[in-house]
Amino acid sequence: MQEYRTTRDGVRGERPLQAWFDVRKRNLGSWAFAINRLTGMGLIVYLVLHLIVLSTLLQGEQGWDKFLEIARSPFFLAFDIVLIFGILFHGLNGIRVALIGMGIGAKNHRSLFWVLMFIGAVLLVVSAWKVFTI
Amino acid sequence: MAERDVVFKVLRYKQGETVPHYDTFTVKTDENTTALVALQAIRRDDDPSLTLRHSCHHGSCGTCGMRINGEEQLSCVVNVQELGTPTVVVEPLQNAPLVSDLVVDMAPFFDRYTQPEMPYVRQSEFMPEADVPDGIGHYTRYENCLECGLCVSACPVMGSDASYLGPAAMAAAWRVVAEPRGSDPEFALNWADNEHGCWRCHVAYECTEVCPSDVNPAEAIMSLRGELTKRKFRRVFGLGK
Amino acid sequence: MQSVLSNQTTRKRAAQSGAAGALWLVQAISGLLLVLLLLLHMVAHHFVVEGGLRNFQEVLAYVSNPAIFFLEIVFLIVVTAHAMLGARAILLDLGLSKSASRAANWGITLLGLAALVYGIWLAVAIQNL
Amino acid sequence: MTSISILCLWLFTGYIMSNYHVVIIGGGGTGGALAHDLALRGLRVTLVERGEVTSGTTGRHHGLLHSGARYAVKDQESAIECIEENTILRKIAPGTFEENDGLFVAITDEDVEYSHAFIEGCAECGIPTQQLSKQEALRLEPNLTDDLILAVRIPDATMDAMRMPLRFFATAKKNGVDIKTYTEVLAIRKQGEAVTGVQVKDHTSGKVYDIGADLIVNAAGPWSGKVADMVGVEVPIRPSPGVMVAVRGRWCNMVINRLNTSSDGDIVVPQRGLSVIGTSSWVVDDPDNLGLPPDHIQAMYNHGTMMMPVLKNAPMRAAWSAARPLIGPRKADADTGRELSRTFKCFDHVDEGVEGFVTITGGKATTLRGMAEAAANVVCEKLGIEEPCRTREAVLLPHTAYYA
Repeated sequence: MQEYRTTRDGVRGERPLQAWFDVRKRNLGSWAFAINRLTGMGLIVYLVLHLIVLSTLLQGEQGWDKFLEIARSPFFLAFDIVLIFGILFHGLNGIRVALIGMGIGAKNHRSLFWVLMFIGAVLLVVSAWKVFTI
Repeated sequence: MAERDVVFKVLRYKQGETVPHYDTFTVKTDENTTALVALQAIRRDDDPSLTLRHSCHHGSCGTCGMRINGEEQLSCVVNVQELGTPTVVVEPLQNAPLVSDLVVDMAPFFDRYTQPEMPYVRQSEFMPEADVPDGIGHYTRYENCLECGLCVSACPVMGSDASYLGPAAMAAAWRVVAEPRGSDPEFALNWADNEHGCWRCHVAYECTEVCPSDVNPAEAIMSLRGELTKRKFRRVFGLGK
Repeated sequence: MQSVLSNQTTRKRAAQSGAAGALWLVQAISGLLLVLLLLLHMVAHHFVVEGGLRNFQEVLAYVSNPAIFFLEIVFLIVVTAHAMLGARAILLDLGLSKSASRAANWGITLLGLAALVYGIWLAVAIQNL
Repeated sequence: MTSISILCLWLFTGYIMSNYHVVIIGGGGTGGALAHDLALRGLRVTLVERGEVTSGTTGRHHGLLHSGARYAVKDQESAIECIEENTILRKIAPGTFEENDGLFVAITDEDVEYSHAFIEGCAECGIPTQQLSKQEALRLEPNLTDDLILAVRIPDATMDAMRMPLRFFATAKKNGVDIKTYTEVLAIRKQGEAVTGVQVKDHTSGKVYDIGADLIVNAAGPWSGKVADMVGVEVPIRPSPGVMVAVRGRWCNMVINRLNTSSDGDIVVPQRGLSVIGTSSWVVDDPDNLGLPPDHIQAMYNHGTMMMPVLKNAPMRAAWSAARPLIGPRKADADTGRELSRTFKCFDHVDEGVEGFVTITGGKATTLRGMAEAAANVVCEKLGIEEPCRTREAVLLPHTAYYA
């Protein structure tokens, strides 16, 4: 169902926020955009957390080791996989967006997407294996 | 003939109301009934106050665009029985002011679309092996764009930015760059080169997905980006013009 | 056919023409750089290290390498620029008013600078531990 | 003193004149062109249309700018109208047509026989022709059948059925015509014998209100019989639908016509990436309920394929019906409507005891401007206005100006 809001132009059907993530009846490009935006927002949050966490180094060896302990817990490692997924998707889809924005492969954006996602899937599996075995 | 009753759930709205509602109608369909013909039957037999736009009935004029089961389509080429749903939900296009029922105000669309000035008869690229009759410079044909607004309705950016130029207008701008025919390609490029122009696109390709006429606005927007980026590189590195 | 929208705005837009494209280009190029830098960052910090993370002493030793220090600073600058441009794109997509989007631009710039200052201070402080 | 009263009289009549208000019922090509014509003659015009403009017959034809050749043998009045208007429209609506010309193709001996009368008829009507051999025609249109014997080139063109008339609406709007779409006429108001206005319903708001008028023009095409019923006069209109089929693929650049008497499936018009095959013909009572006989769709394919075999396997994009407003006795015995003239007529219903009510109907898209001129002449004569028609020269605004 459509959503309506009253603007100075009168009533109109539009979903300024939902439109980013509402992928019902939508196609590959919208999924890519929605996930790209989600992972982007996630990565910003992670970046802030990362910078804060590094400040524990200033508290000397003890503070850092406490963090290392948490970071090596299985829960945290699972979180690492989510993070790596986010990085891979955002990065590889970003390559696609940058390329077609420069006029390269604009016709074949779908195949480009799937090739990059295949690379991403392989890298994700390899990194997951790395994360849990290292 | 396979006759079948199909329920239509149609969005209704009249000037002065604040919230639209839905009415349901049952329509007899056969295997040739299009969504548009069904809606015209509703207007004829059930409710003469139902408003909708239509003209050519074969996907050439672009007036009968609407959201059918949540997808932007030209209702005149949507076969009702092939939709396969027992209820067909019909809604007006998004990202445009609602006039009444299935009619939206196309003025904001055309306000963008007329710029840059765009000839709509172009050189025909079909049958290159054919001779052109004496006295005729070259074969011509109409531009693909039907000005139907489906792309604008499907675009996820349109609702976020009231000033966004939108896919149809930028596709037209790219046509001017690709084949100027007396219009000014520099103007077209500059026109699209801003925050509300080709740089705003998020590459969801929905415009291209819903386009009923192979215009491929997404590629056009990316081509504008590409051309502008190329020029930027040339300017920075002092290559060529 | 000169319509109102385009005539008024084209001239205005011509003045800021290029800015939006330049920002997009920065976003794209920083993104591509990040793919490389992040690869280096991940491999250097985690994958070549026993246990995936350096202990306190190892971190200090690692960062004291001037090349590494330089690389990390570059990484910080690029990632901050990319993140802030991304955040800006999201904010603009909220359909902000003119004044609100100007405020958002300033906010984003300040936030980015703050992150840079903090990051560089942190890196220098760690090196001096 | 005398001079002052003359001045007053002059001012008064001037005031009255500029305020003659004409209401046009029907937002098709004829209504749009008439609104444009009357606006240029300085009248105040309101046009009411129950749907979107061009939503009836106007937008729905195959998009042919007739050279008139189709009628050059049997209906020379229409043929001459067509070639005249063809020339004028190219001039006042530049950039609107695919000016690719048309071919009449002969594929049987009977067609060849007909070609003599055809070329002669065209000459009589002032339609330029150029006879082409099979080889010459195939070089222009490689998809024509190999059965082709000869072809005749004539100045047909392709129009966009909606956007060409939209230019009239755009220009009329710019010149002050009040175009009220989604506004349906419920009743026509009369005082004694004279019509005084219309009662309308605005379907966008549900409001019902009156519009006063000095004169009402019924330009409702196939619906003009229904409109005339509201004031109790008879308009001899025959809604005569035809089926058209649009197939995917642009299989020709020129308009391809069968070189014979008018019959089903005798034309292929290229439209963007589509080719439109037309047209069948029958007669109905209700222009809102045309139906779409499946056998007519198949007939279009069959006949189109005779001229261009490639159409046989071209996938269908759409099939639809549109009702011609042909002039002929209403509700007569059903026939095909083929024998009815394609010319137009303007009726002043004063003889039937109704003053201030004029009907313009018949005709075809190509002659919309000419129909408007004829109707505007009648309107001006009735109102005592002496303004010449200016629509032969006035260049029209682009179609996009209608909405923007």
